[in-house]
Amino acid sequence: MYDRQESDLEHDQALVEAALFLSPEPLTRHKLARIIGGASLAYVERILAQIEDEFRLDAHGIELHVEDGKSMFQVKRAYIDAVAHLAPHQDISRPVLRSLAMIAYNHPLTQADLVKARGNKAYKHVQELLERGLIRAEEQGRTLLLYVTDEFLRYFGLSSVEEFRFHVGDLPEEPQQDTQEQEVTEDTEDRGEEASQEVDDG
Amino acid sequence: MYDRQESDLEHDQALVEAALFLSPEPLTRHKLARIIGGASLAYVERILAQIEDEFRLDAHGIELHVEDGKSMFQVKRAYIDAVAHLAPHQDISRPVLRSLAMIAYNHPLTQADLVKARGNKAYKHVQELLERGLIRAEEQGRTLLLYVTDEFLRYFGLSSVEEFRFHVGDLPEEPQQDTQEQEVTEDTEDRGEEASQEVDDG
Amino acid sequence: MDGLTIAEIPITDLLEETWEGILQRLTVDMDPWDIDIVELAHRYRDYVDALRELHFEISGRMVLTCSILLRMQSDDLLASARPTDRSELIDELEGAIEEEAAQWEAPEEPEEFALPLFRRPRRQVTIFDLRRAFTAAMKVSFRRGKRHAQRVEEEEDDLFDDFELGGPDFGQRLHSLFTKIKNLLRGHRVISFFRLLERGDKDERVSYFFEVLHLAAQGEIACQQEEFLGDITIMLPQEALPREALPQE
Repeated sequence: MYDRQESDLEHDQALVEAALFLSPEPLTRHKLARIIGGASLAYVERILAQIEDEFRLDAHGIELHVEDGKSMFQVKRAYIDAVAHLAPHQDISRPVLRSLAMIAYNHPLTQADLVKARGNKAYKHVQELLERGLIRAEEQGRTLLLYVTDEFLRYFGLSSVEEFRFHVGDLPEEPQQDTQEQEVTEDTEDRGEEASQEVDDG
Repeated sequence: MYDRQESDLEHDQALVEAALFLSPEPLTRHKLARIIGGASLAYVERILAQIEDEFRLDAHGIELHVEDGKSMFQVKRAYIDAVAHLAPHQDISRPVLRSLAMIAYNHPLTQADLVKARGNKAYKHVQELLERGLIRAEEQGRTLLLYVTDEFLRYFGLSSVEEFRFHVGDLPEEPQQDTQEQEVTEDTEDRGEEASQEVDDG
Repeated sequence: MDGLTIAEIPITDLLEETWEGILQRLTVDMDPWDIDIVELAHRYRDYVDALRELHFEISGRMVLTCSILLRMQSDDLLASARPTDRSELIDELEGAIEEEAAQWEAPEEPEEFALPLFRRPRRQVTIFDLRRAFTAAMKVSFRRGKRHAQRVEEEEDDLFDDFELGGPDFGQRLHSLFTKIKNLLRGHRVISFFRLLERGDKDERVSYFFEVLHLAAQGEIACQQEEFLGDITIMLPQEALPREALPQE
């Protein structure tokens, strides 16, 4: 049983869409229920399912993504490379991404080795990556052994860690990269435009 | 004549939707054409018209806003109040924002006129906005002439006051929809050939 | 503006009020059946003056209210004369307000909208980003390693350049440093390590640090460091410890 009239459904669906569009963070069902004006979670889920169905259609370039009970719109993977350069903000900051890349390449990698390579800030990166479920940690003596997770593979659309190594092996040699990339800085912050990448095969 | 196969249309529409979703600023038709991979402007316009139609449906909470050849998604007016708190930059209270919006829209505006329109509480708003550096004041006779500042533009990520007018401006022009039309506002700004119309979708 | 008051009412409070509200607030301490018109007129004039000072718009209605109060005030002062018809005054006031409102052209207000709702869209990172991040991380890591190796080398060089531990020069330097410390301590219980420095650069700091440690180890001086990497206070041993705990030498 739903606590709403069928006739409200369209209105509420539109409201949820507007909320998901505007929010810079994924939204919990509780929060969405509050925005709708105190609806039940089952009702929110019904609305989310409808939105999910709607945006699954091929004519849509974005889709509903639900992770850990939180919902957000995201660009469909098929289109992200062609439009990534438009967004100044990434959902993983550059410094954290660099730590993640090192973990993925060495999979597994000890936290101690990561810190040696990336500096003390890597402790924070590990924390963030653990929270996002992109890596997991196992104790090994006095340090941690870091692995990437299935969620990592899903996020990047990879079938295995080896596939990432394969991608890296594929890299054009460094001098060539340098011309595109302004400069490899000691990554203090992810600074908007630097984070974006022009993809020319768009 | 379109330079594309009909079968590409869905794919391209999805791509444009993804681009509009990800870009924090309005996109020109040229830019969209480049993203699609060198399509004609007429083709881009056709896609935009389709997206506009699609999102006009009641079940959608966002809509396509096209002005001066630039397009962006925005929250439909009917839902703004319910979701505004989710947007970034909500550390200015709604009443103060409203006063600020009036100053920006009329730029410059006398304090006297602002107070007449917004009530005596606007004096306090002016004080707060001056303190935050979002507006500046010049004496003019017995009142003050209020201008928005560069800090205002920076804060809201705008390049000019005109861009602000674009954002708050009218809903997408719909020359074919005479019946829904409420009134045609004469805007003093140069908006090219595209006379915009106020349409209430309430 | 916040500090300004009229009859002890903050002006910011009065600004929130309608004109009737203002009159009410200004007479709040008066007997409602015996309003002191003279005092009220006085307060209201103060209020209007304050607004003028603060560059606030003084509307026709405020001036009118003020003038009516002044007329009432003069009625009261000239108690013998026939008082002005107050309802006539109110009518006049209302008429003026209406006229003022009719003449005024409202500035444009962006309808409903306060300010545009800006978004901060975030995109997923791609495998390209990850690849690029890896290359960048490797470069930085390599540079970091090189810098580290260089530092170790430099530090080793420094050690051999600056310290000839156990050599005659070092003993001489210790002696002159001890003399310097004793001079600086004259009249003081403790001195800061930094008082010893002349240039203050890293080399000098390291050099003095080792010498100070050496003197402390010999029991010539005592040192205290409250916090890690903080300042070191230097004193003579008898200042630092109870006499019986002093080193024997």
